[in-house]
Amino acid sequence: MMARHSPSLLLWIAILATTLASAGCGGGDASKEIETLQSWRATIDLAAEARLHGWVTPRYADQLRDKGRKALSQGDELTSSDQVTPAERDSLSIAGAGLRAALARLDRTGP
Amino acid sequence: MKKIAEVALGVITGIGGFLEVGSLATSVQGGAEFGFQLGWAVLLGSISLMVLMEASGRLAAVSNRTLVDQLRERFGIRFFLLPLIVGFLVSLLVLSAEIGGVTLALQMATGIRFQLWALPIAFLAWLLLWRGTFGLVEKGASMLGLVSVVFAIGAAALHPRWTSVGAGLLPTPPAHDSARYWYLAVSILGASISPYLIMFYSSGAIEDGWTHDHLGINRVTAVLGNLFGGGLALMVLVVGALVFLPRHIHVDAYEQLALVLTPALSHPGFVFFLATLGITCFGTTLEIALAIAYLLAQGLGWQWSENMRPSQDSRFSTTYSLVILLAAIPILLGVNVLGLTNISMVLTAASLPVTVVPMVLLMNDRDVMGKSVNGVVANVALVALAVMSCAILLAALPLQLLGGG
Amino acid sequence: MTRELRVDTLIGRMVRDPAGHRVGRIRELIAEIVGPGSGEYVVREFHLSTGGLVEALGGTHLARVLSQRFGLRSNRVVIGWRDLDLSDAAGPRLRRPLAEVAAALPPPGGKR
Amino acid sequence: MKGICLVHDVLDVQVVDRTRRKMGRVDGIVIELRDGEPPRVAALLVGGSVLAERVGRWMLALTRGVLRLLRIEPAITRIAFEKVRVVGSCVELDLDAGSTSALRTERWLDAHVVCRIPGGTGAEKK
Repeated sequence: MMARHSPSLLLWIAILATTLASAGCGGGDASKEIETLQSWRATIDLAAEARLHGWVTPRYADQLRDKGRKALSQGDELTSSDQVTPAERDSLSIAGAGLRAALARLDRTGP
Repeated sequence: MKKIAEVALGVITGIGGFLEVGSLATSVQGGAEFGFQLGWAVLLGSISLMVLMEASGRLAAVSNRTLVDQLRERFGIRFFLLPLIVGFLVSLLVLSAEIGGVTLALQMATGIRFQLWALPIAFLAWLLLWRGTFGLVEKGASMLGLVSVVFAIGAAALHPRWTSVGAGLLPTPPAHDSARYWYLAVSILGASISPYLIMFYSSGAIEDGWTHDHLGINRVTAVLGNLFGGGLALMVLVVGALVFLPRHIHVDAYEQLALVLTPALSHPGFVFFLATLGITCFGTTLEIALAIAYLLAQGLGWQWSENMRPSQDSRFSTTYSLVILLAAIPILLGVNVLGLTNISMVLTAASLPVTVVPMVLLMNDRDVMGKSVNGVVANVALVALAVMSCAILLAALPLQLLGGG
Repeated sequence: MTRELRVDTLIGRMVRDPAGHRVGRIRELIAEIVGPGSGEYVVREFHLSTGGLVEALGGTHLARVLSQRFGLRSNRVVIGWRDLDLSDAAGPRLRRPLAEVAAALPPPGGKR
Repeated sequence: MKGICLVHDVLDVQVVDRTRRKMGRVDGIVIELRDGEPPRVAALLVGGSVLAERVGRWMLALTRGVLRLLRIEPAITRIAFEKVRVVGSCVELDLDAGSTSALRTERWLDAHVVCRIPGGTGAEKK
């Protein structure tokens, strides 16, 4: 009786574990955060360029700006926490400054 | 000429939507992080889907029963429970992600938060299913889905080195982040080879009354349609590779995706991206909602047809109505749609064995298939696919842990 | 005296011979019409097999395809209705030793 | 039809009535044991709780629990085997689905839900 349920049981466990694992997978280490900040800086730069040429709507640029700011505040949070080494903190600050500058450039493209 | 047009129409409509939330997101992610290197996963995905669609269409045309019918009849309820539950849950997740895709397209276009679009979109989808016919869903979804050709135009405008694109079609080991590489490969495979598509396709063969005479059309549709769909997904990957990779943009949010066509096509690139995302996800929403209702109705022997009035198959029509509502709830609650998309694609890939392995047996069964049993080529392909799907199932959990973040 | 029994719950039950040895699990019941046009069907044969999990999942059919394709061994035993004692549905038994039962029947294989 | 394989050809197969209306699948088969005579194929069963019982005791308990919660009597439709006209890609019966309880849920949903929503009833969609 048990043997017949085992394939479905196994799959269930796999699905459950995968879901749980993905929920628990939050990242959080500094190098990953730096990459994220740099990625968002590039995104905001591209958005500023697109905005300048009128490729995208202001409404859409606002949404990207919000997402960029969210990424920045998450980066800042990690930078000011005591989970990072001083060297990591420096790199994080530089990456954060890059994103902040990009956001400012996007702001200057106007509404 | 008229004949060619007919076949072309058949190919286009037979396959349903070409791109959807999963293939858009995973292909851009693949291109952004690994350039053209993951092109093979797109190719392998479309060849796999080609094999499965051809087989399930042939099964339906020859035996006059859908894949789901056969799974229940041949393997009994104890086994059938597995594809039933797994297929239901995974398709429900994908359905949710598709609704998320439509609502995000609307958010980016209007500035109104995507959560607020969840119920209106669910209602519209439900209304179309309630009032429309199978032909409307099938043809509407595919015809409007042709808007995704914009990715081919975008890719061409960026002048990629086509030899490099071609080189990516052969699998090579990654130079960095191998866990992420294989995770994205599995996601791309999951986005291409969806069980709901196979259920939808084989039910469509019954809805459209296929017989032995349709075996040729079935083959042409499966081959050409998937080459076309796979080709478009590859173009998405190419655009992602040329626009996001040099800028080191990793995709963390759907909002980033809408920039991907702007360097190549400027403002139309933005508009057509949103149109592609919104329309293809909406078309797929209709198809998955139907596929889930087909799965339940066929598995349990209820009356079913999208061409009947809801009152004639009330269990079937109630099922798709409830399913759409259920899938809209996570979006209403503001779930992270990109995360939902990625997890659904990996789970889709992991769920493949429950459909593919029994198919190997069905397609070789003379009681079911008569003279149309699998030949050597189809068998080698199907068995290889079954083995691959089992390997993916085993790898999915470790990859999600190591490469999903 | 008559008694009703569910075929669907009988499937997969282990049949033992009079000495208590395992013979195989019930996988199939063959019914035949009593007289032309009567509409009444009776069970003539029970098909047992010794195959394991694969058969349990897929029924006899899957096992047959598998054994054809990959040469897996799966022994089939055909038991006539007279030889199977179903008075205890949870533990069906042969009324005679397997050797006598098998000799009394044509060889299996003519399923259709 | 001469010899039929009850498991392979009948169990789990789609059941249709004489107008080919789908009324469920063969979820169970009842045979009647008789002294000195071969067991008679008595009836086909259609119904969720029959199905649940085959899956396992846990599923039966779960189904019963849910039904009790919803205050629904479990419906098992018993169809005398004499009513079977053809065994093929479907099990075709010589009766009207409406004369059995197989479509109880379908009719309830139709009367209480579907009929009250515009577009639910009427002729074929066009």
